[in-house]
Amino acid sequence: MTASGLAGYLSVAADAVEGSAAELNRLDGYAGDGDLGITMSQAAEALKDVLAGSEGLSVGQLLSSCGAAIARSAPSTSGTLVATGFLRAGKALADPPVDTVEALVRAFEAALKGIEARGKAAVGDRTLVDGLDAVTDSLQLSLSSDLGTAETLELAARSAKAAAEATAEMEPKAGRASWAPERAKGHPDAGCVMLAIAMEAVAAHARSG
Amino acid sequence: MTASGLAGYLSVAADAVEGSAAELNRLDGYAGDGDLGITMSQAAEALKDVLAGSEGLSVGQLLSSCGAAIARSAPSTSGTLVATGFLRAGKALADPPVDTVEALVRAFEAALKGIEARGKAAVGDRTLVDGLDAVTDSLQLSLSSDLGTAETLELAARSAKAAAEATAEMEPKAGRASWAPERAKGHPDAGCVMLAIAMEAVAAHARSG
Amino acid sequence: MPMQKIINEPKAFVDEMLEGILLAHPESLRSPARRVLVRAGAPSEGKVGIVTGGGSGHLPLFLGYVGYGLADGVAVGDVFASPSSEQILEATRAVDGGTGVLYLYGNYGGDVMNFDLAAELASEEGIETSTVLGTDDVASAPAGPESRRRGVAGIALLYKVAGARAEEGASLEDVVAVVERAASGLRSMGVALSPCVVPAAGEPTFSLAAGEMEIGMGIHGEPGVGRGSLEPASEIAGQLVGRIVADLPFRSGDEAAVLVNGLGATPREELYVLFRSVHAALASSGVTVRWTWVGEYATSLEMAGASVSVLRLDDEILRLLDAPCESPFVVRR
Amino acid sequence: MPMQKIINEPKAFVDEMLEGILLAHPESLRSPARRVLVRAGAPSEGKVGIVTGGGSGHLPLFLGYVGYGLADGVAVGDVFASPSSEQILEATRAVDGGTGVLYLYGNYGGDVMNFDLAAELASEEGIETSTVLGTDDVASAPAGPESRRRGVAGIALLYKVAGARAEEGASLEDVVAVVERAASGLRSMGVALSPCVVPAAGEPTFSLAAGEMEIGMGIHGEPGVGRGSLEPASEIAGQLVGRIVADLPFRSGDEAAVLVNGLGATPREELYVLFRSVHAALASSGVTVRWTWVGEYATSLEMAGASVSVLRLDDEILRLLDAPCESPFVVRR
Ligand SMILES: Nc1ncnc2c1ncn2[C@@H]1O[C@H](COP(=O)(O)OP(=O)(O)O)[C@@H](O)[C@H]1O
Ligand SMILES: Nc1ncnc2c1ncn2[C@@H]1O[C@H](COP(=O)(O)OP(=O)(O)O)[C@@H](O)[C@H]1O
Ligand SMILES: [Mg+2]
Ligand SMILES: [Mg+2]
Ligand SMILES: [Mg+2]
Ligand SMILES: [Mg+2]
Repeated sequence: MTASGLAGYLSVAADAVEGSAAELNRLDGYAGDGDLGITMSQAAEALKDVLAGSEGLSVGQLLSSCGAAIARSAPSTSGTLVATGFLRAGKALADPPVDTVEALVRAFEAALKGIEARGKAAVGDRTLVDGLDAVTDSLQLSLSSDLGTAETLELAARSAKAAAEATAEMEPKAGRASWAPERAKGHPDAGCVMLAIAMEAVAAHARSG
Repeated sequence: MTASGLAGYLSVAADAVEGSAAELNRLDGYAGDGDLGITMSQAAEALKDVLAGSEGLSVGQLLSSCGAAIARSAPSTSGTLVATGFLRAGKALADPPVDTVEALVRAFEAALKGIEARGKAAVGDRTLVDGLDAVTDSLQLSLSSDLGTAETLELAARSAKAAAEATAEMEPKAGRASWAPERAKGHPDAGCVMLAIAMEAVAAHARSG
Repeated sequence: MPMQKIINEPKAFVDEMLEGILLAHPESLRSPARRVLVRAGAPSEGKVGIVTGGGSGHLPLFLGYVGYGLADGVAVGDVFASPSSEQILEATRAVDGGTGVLYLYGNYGGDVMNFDLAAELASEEGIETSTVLGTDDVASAPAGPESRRRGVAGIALLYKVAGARAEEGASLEDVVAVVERAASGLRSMGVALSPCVVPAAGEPTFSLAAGEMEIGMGIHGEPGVGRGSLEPASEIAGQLVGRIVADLPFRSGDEAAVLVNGLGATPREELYVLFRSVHAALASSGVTVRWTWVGEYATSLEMAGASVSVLRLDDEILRLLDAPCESPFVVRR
Repeated sequence: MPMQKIINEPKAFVDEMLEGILLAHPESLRSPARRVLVRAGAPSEGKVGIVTGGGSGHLPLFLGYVGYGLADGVAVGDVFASPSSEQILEATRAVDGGTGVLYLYGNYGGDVMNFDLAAELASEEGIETSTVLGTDDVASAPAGPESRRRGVAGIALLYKVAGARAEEGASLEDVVAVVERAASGLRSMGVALSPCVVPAAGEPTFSLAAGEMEIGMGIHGEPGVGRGSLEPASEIAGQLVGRIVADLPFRSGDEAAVLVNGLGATPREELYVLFRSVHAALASSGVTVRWTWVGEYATSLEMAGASVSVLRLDDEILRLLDAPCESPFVVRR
């Protein structure tokens, strides 16, 4: 995986998330404060600013720069967690593996661990952690099955989508939504939907070449 | 004129004004603050409270008591001016004339003078003074023509109505309406309409019995 | 249409509010008569008393300015309605310290008549009174010697000046002199972005479409000088300051106190955004801001909007503005 | 739909507000870094520093509590959004007087994460920090030792307690002890009567029909415990006080400080009508009100509604509440 290849993936993910801002606000509004789309658009903008000036950075440096920029520009719950994920992924890839799928696994494992530590939510609490956990599992499976990048991302995107859908029936136990658990019922967790949207864009990018 | 006869007239006037509260608010709203109906309803309630406990009072005392009660309960522009009118009328009839039309003339002359002094508005400024001036003129004419009470009040009511209508084309030079003279254009002065409504009720009362 | 208000019976609104205020501030205020409040320690022997009054619905106007370095007593009217001469007389009696009483209030027909009547009655009781009216709203009428202009938020600055001078032990004549000078160098103008609902009326005082504003509207919803589409804060500041500066006129080199006042529903954040532009607009006219209040000093229930007041300073007026004051609503150390 | 707001570009809202605040209060506040404010004289050598922070749109929260006898520094987030750990760290550095820093803020996910991160970074720089969270909103979650409850207006009382104790020269440990005791005896609950509009969003945070109210709503429009038809003030007071008293629980004989807080658009008059009923409801539970604030202490832009906070008193807490404090927004002598 090259830094410029990574930048391409990040860029399509950022665009997709920004393009879904209204939908993310709406989902966050059921039991939260309806600003996830706003926050994630700020994160996406910050990320794209970093990409624009990323020449010469290594994969690890690029991820860390994205994390730092997001932490500064989008410091709400999801922004801080996403920033944490990028920072941890950057550290995990300081020494970059040649194999892209292996890189993905290391990055997501590190991000998941960092986000769990910072947010103190566990799998099953109906948060971003549920989506990330599913994606990480799927990536690990692809690695052990020796799949290529495109198939790996395709499967990861599908797990992210399934994980997001599954949250609709879960009771929120962390974050704002935990203050009004009944109102969350029947609607998927906004953070997980955001992850699924980003993963789908990334998979489509891999598909298209 | 007896005190109980006077009480009957005041009572129908108060009812009529209260019944027109919405209309008076509306008219006061064009260039004023839209509260004339509220204020005058408070005045009407205060007046009816006085009437309910008015046994044994003379005509002059009854008028003065009404003035004092209105001053306490409805102390806005129109309330204070109406109260002043009652107080002056009460003083003017401290020594009550036997003839009703003469009593009316004396009462209205005194009220007009008091209201002019208190409000510092002149005839032509598009205020209550225009209506009162027209009524007083009409009463004086009726007295000099030896008309009976019912005809006198009928004519006075008509002059009040005509005077109110005439204010629609006048430029306001006193009170709130003077702050937005263009907005008053085409609408009669609310205070004059109120006087016309009261006079019409009084005339109808005289007619019916 | 139900009103979005935390009230009980609309008719009980003013009295229940006063009960709440007396419960919350017993060390500061007492009520010598119905709908009359005075400083707990009134009268102050030898100090000029200051009595104000007007309609309810404008908190902290008028009763919020009863306190140290401000006014001594207030007659509290119904919502947006004058108090009676009887109430004013009661307040006058309760604050008279033997050296006369200043009547300081806004120029509204009902208030003027009732204060004038009270002044006549007080004089019969041997209490000397003088009157200064707030007539700061440039939007309400053309300038003129016998001003027909209504008083709006600027009166807050007049309380500050009058109260501080009275606290210094000045005579009634001297207090009147400085307040009249302040009043003559004071101009205000506002903009309304939404109406309010008087509890007893139950309906909005006027209507304004989303995206519209009314420049120059009075604090009871009296029409202003024009309705237009809602402008950015910098435009609004430019228009308000432009009219204020041209009216007095303020001249390059003048120093000024500025009050940016919220009408009720406009967040404090917006008032500071507006103040930023007011400061810039005054600077571009060569006027230096030396003293500032930003907040809710004269409201119209839950009306959205703001007003700007500018007061020309001299050394004495600035000294009096800088003096401490303290009421349950307004504190400056 | 256009917003009825006095603003320029929605994106510039927070920065223009801060510019206005710094222009208006240069003797009181300075900005050591972007969107960070501290007391003009910070750091105070030897005094425990107090840093707070949170989203904008809640004035006087959070920055309005930076002043004598209150907090020392604040990290200012976007509207209704957390500040970054970087801002918090800047504030921490600027107020550290060598004896440690208290982080005192409301329990919201983003804020907690960013303050925790800042604490880690500060500790690497040798600055000791301790954290106390406002978790006063009884409507947000069941009571529990590791509280998930969000912090609302009650934090104003915690600033007062913490700031006064720090001003007395207490150690970080001692400041934390009394603030934790205060926080554990503090309960709040509110009612919303209208939504607000976040400038960058341009749309109401939720919808509420005329004649409806939402009991227990959070200060960003987070859903409450129930929606119903708008009740009279005495009913609302009864419901809020009932839940608060039962939750702690307050017992007959307890003494309390009470904060009746307006959310933005609700007139001060209504807050006093509500206070009157709150006072009566507490009295009927045997709780005596010894200390009171009524006004806007934590708002949600132009949201209509109010909250009630009740703090159980002991001698030390009452002494600290009675101590003087002074910021550009909150003054008590
Ligand atoms: N403690 C947590 N750990 C992990 N993810 C969380 C946590 N709390 C909330 N989230 C995620 O963050 C999303 C909301 O993000 P955001 O809208 O930025 O939060 P807020 O507005 O409450 O600060 C939720 O949908 C959820 O996926
Ligand atoms: N100076 C004045 N002299 C006589 N009548 C006046 C004067 N000013 C106003 N009015 C009358 O009072 C009416 C308004 O009364 P009201 O609504 O009580 O006044 P406000 O609400 O301005 O106190 C006007 O329609 C006019 O007839
Ligand atoms: Mg959110
Ligand atoms: Mg009127
Ligand atoms: Mg009126
Ligand atoms: Mg948020």
